[in-house]
Amino acid sequence: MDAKEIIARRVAQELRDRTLVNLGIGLPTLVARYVPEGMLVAFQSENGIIGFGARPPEGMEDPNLTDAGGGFISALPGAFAFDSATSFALIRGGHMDMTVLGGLQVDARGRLANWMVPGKMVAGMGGAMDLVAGARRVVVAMQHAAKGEAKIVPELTLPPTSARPVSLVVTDLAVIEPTPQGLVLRERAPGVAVEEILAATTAPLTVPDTVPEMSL
Amino acid sequence: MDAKEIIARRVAQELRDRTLVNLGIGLPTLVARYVPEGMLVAFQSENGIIGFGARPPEGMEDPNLTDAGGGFISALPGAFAFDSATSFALIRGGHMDMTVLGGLQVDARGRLANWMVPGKMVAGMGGAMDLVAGARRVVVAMQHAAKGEAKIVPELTLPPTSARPVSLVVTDLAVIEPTPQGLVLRERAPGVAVEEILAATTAPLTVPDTVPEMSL
Amino acid sequence: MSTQRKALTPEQAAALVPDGATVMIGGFLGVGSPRRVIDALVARGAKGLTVIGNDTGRPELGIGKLVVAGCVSKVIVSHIGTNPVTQQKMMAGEIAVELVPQGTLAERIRAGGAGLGGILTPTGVGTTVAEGKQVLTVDGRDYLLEKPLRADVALLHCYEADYYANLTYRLTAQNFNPLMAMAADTVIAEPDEVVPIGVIPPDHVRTPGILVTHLVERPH
Amino acid sequence: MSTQRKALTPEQAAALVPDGATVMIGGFLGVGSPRRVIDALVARGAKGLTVIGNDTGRPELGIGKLVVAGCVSKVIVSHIGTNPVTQQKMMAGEIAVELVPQGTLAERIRAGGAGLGGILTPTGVGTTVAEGKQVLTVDGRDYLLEKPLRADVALLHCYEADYYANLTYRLTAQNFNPLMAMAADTVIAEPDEVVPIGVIPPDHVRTPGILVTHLVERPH
Repeated sequence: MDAKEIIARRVAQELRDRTLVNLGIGLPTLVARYVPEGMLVAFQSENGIIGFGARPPEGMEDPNLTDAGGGFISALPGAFAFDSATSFALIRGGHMDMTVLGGLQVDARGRLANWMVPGKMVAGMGGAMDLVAGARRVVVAMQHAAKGEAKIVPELTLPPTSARPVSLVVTDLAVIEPTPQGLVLRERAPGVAVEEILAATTAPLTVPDTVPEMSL
Repeated sequence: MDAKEIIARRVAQELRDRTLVNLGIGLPTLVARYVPEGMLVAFQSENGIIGFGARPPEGMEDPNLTDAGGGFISALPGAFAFDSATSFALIRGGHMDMTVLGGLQVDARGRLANWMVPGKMVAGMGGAMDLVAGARRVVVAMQHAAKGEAKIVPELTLPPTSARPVSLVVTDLAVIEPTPQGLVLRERAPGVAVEEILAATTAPLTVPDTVPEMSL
Repeated sequence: MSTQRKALTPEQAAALVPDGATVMIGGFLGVGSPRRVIDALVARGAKGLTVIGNDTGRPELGIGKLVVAGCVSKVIVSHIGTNPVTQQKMMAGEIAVELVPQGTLAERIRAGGAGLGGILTPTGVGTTVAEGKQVLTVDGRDYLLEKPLRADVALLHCYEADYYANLTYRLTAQNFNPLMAMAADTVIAEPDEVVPIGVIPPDHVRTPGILVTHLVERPH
Repeated sequence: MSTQRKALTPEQAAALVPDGATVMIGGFLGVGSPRRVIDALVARGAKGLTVIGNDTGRPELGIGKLVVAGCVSKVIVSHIGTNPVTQQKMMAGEIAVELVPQGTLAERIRAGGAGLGGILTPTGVGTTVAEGKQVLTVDGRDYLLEKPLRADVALLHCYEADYYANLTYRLTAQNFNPLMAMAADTVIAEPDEVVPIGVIPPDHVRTPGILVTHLVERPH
């Protein structure tokens, strides 16, 4: 199982029946592959649809039906299409049960940075700031470290996406929960030792007596 | 021609081709009968439709299609149905070319009162405050006086509908235009003398050298 | 998608509205109001409701029925002129009336559903509506800060529903219904017709099923 | 209803967009963007546009084409990550980029069209987005006051139009189009299909013709 699959499978365990969920572009999108059997999750794509399905076969794509990354999708029975004001009314208004977002950094207070690296890369926040401000649960899905550099840090060095702390961080090494007392290590990836996680994390990390392995 | 017909016919002369117009409940509704030949006016009913027509024949009414007074209407080809937020976005956003409203009082500054009489009658403002705040032109269509009591007064004694002055007042006796210098008498109803109008008006009224008769 | 719903009887729906609750009710002079649930609330003898809606209908129509039956202790509406009973009860101190301009009412409900802290509107500046409210000047023009409205329960009428509770509305029966669908903790929709999932095209759905907590059965 | 419109060619439509104008352009990564009018603007060599839209597309897609062709001096968007040319031009000082959270962008455009003086949103509090903005506390929670956005011209894509210019949108090609239709002085709609008046039911129209000043002909 590669890093991305570990992350996507573990995040999928956070899904709950009959909820509305937004998956960010990139890694978070993979979560949709691992919805537990028999569970009904409504996925929103913030460009304007709830209830979308897989990419249609070659030649059967609709140019007016794409996900937020611009990829072709299909519509499931009972889908709902809407404009951008409605899209973010759903997000900001507390109707979004969970969002899964990629991350560049998370700090000891649980704050997320994911939209720019000053002087290097400006992507723009897209819908991320609204999602972090409005979704009931915010799950960050990201690699634990980038090219040897820690992404879970004492204090953000990149511009924050929101002042609000995220609910959970899932990486290829660990599951970490931001709490008012700081970050707590909740789970280890299969075969990963606590020491390895601590070595790859520069933020202070509370380690409970038992840190179970992810059950994927 | 009775008082109401005089008012409705004269207000209809204020209609312009290819405009969006809202007619208030009651007397203003009559204006729709006198749209000049060949002119295309889109009437909005603030409960949710643009492009409505006459009451259908007995037995052919649709319980889901009424005007703002609750009367049955029909939909013309090219009609548009919408919710209350859209309705007032159209009104408040400057998309309404003209509104015609009933009035209880208009004062020397052109301010309108039309939604309550303290201690006696509380109707509520309905959409009137939004219409007076948002429509490009506000025309008041009302009887000049009520049971011998002047309705065009120096200063409102009833709660105002808006701080913004209205554009024009059309009564069964006169057409009066509020200006920064006060109320100006623009026209007389057929057969009505200027003295008669002044006697029925307690607000100061500027009388130009010539006050033409309404041409109905 | 949320799973398929079992449709409730109007009586079961009315039982979900606790006495003393704040209740949004769709409709404009009764058009687009959930008539069967309103009748069931009257039959149950609901008490102490705060009702948010466009108007208080007529004595025999829409929200007016609840006012006449003594179910209501307060209304937040734009108009009461078509229901003399509301005015009588107001004068007698039996019911509190908060009047809100219709467009402001629509935006306040929308703000409640959209997670906005408020909106700035020119409507009501310089009138009694402005009393006690903050006035903000933006680019030289004065606006009232109007706060969001939310409710415990929203009672909607719709035209079609599918069994996910995706809803469509019809002509002028739409009015406040789609706004209220977003602004309450419990959302109950009373449809004229219920259709299988997939029958309503995605572009024709106006309220998604994920917002609706309960569906009332179609009329017999 | 406004009278029937003569449909314009994309070139005629592009001629209605003055150099230096502020232009809203519908679409999300090019989906729901008025492609033919964009191509005509590029062909004309439009200059100095301030473009308000969701994103700057890709170099060969949507608003990206205008950026690459040098038509644009400023963009007000939520995202530029899919178009490296925008970032290069920004670094080189050839284009100004104002980034706005997507939901805030939608509400600001909506406010511009709805005559609101602004809206209060929790989005962006405690971030660089809050810089220079008023923070208001409503019922104990902090919100940013975000001001309305309007434009000289809105360029829309739609699915169907009738000859009153009543518009419908399709699936995810809807996005910002109906909001922008209300927020500009000149509104130009590029339809995939034009149908006779009366063909689109009143409940399916999403933008009324009275908001649309010009209609582009259907594609050949």
